[in-house]
Amino acid sequence: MKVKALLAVLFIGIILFWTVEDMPAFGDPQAPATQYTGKLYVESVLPDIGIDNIVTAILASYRGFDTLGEVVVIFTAGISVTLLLRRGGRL
Amino acid sequence: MIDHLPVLLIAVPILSALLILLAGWYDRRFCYPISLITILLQFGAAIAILLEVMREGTIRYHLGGWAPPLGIELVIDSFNGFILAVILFLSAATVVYARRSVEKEIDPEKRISFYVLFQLLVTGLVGMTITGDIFNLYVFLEISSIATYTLIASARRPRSYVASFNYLVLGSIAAGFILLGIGNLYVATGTLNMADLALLLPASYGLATVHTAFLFLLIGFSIKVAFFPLHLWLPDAYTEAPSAVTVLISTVMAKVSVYALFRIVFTVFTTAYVIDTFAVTGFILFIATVAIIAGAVLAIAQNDLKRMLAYSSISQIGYIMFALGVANQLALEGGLLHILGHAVMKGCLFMVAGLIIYRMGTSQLSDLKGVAKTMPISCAAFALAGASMIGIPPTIGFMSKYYLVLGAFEAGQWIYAAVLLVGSLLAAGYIWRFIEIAYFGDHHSEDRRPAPAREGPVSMLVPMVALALLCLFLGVFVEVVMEAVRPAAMLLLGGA
Amino acid sequence: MRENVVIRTVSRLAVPFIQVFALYVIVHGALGAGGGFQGGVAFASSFILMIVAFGLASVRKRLSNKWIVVYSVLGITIYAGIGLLCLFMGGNYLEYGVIEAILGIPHLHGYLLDAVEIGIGITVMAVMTSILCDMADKGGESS
Amino acid sequence: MIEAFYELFLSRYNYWMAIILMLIGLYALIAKQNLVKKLIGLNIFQTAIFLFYISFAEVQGGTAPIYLPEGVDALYVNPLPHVLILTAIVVGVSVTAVGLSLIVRIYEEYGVIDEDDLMQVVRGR
Repeated sequence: MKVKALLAVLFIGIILFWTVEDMPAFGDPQAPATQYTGKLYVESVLPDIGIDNIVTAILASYRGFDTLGEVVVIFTAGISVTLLLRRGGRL
Repeated sequence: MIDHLPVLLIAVPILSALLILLAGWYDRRFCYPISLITILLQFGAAIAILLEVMREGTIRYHLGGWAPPLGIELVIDSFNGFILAVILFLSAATVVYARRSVEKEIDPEKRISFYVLFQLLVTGLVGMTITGDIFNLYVFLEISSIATYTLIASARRPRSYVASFNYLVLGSIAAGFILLGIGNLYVATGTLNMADLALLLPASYGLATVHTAFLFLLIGFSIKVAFFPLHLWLPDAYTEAPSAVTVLISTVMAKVSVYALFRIVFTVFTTAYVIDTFAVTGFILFIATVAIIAGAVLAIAQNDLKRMLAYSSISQIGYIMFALGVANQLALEGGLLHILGHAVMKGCLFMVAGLIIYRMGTSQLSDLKGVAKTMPISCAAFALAGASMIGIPPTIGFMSKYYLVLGAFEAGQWIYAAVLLVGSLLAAGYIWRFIEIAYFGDHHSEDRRPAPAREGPVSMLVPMVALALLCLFLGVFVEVVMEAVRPAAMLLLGGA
Repeated sequence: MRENVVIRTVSRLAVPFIQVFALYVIVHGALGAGGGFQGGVAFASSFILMIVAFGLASVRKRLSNKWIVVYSVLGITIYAGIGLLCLFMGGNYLEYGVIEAILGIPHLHGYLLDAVEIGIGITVMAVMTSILCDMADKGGESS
Repeated sequence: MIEAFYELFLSRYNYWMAIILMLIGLYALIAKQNLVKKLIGLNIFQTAIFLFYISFAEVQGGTAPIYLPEGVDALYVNPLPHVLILTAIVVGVSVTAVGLSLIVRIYEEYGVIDEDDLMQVVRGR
């Protein structure tokens, strides 16, 4: 088991190590992600929505559907734990 | 309101899940009708959307009015419109079937949570199907996964906890890999929208980041669809889950995971990428054939009906992945047809298994001798769906395999086409095993008489028989289905 | 569990402050670092402290299972309901700008974000508390 | 030589840290026998992925993505990964909660939380 686990981890590790050289350097302002959507969001939150916290603006407005899904995830988890652990009661 | 149908397909069921909880708190009997009505409404909406898509072309819905790449969009084209109709049809069939089965298997006070989770599972799967944003896909994947982990254990049998936990561990690894792949894609391109990714990715096809992203998404979704060497969670999960849940996850959830994999391989990355830049199709084809053979051989070796069908699922997933490996028009038509066909026939077979458990309390093959005498309709349905599984004409199973073989010929993969036929023979092996025991096994020769059984309740028989007949009708009137499948396969290959 | 005066006194003092801070975090989401999830979890953590210090029964007394269900449903309903409201006002789902344009109140968009964050906070608080209570509950005496 | 070393390791040390953590978590998840330790491994794995996301959001000299008062010229880090990870954290918490409750039930049913023992007990029944 230990050997198998080590092999699996090595396999994943090699794939991951292979990636690093093509990643943008830490804090690189020219990285595609920062240049494209990152910049776009920073520039458009204030005129579009007019609140200070960019993260909240994206969380609740631009990607509000993700957040709805996320609330549903935690609701699902709550119901799941209730189903699995609670004895008696109505649920 | 028709413009807003895509989002209502998700938002209304979420609210309805909440309503099930509140109404169930008031009176437990309200749960089932609400669930049934919601899923039927969803099915109706899916049909309306499919017709709209076939008439007007792709529907795009910008959530919050924000155009991508800033916002999230829902995209329904001919491919996922088809999948959407298939999964909601099967969900509707399952929910009709579920009522009596749940009454038997789930504790009364757990039924409210059960139906809430059932609803959330279907909603999550619908969300996975129609979203056009790759991170949104992950969120809905997690909604459906968490609901599944619990639903598998919802009968509260000791073994089901272990099966569920094993699935949770593997499923979380898969989800982690998918998240990692999404992260790599975002690093390489700076966007999360699938259409946008497809536009931006070719510029960075040479980067290791993109290759890694592809590998991680492939491995992650392969775990989710139980593609052969990564199938370890599947037999236990399918066997230990309550019957209704088995039907739902073996048909709907498996198909949606396959859909997501196809979507990522063919829409986000393109055929050009998987065939030329990072040639994995040959490898996938090889593994798929191994899956077909190994799954079928393992299925023959089982002594439990449900477990046998679970291994058969691994084999059948191999057929669908075979289409991915060949990746030409005919094979993809066959693969999509097999998504529909396998959902219908495996749904029917698991419904029979569930009905046998409902009446006999066991699914050990040795206890089922002569069951056809007491449950003739179920066994006839099993025989029909089993014939489709083997691929006897004119069933849907034959048509899909026919197209797969044609596709393999066109690609010049003669040997692999032969493997498909061997797979069919092996399928005949395990289907025949049950048929022989059910029809020709003599229960008088045993000292121990099986429990007196009779045919199941009507609400369980009707969806089962409907699915069995559908195996036949879809095969006979396959041209009607091809109307929807052909443009979908063309879309996957990058055509209009 | 043996009663410990120090733990009880400190908890009694700390719980209100934790809860006020959690509310602050929730409503402060639009202006600075904060938001529904963080605030909701902080609020639920005050209940953990109560479970540790006073036992499960004291939390059950303040927040019974019925109210947990009501709160967790309420939170998502606020969120999804605002989304549907936008739909009825003629926009897309979750298009808050439409409500702002129709009602003509400036900065309503930001306030709606706050409302959504409050919804998230309520659900997270209720669900987290529910998970904790279920895990802490050994005897099955829940109502 | 030193330049290549700098390019690969020092300027990208954040990825190395995330990857090493990821592998530790993955190893614990697969190899550990104790079910609770498996979940701890899962959490390490997930947290490493979160770290990976947050670290590629960084921009040299950037500040937190909350607008500074008008007139102050500022560079902000990429806000999107923060949003995504806020979502992913909640998902991680939910999975952990479900996993822990499954472990509780397994322990109540079989009295073991060790994987090998568990397999023996399950087969024995």
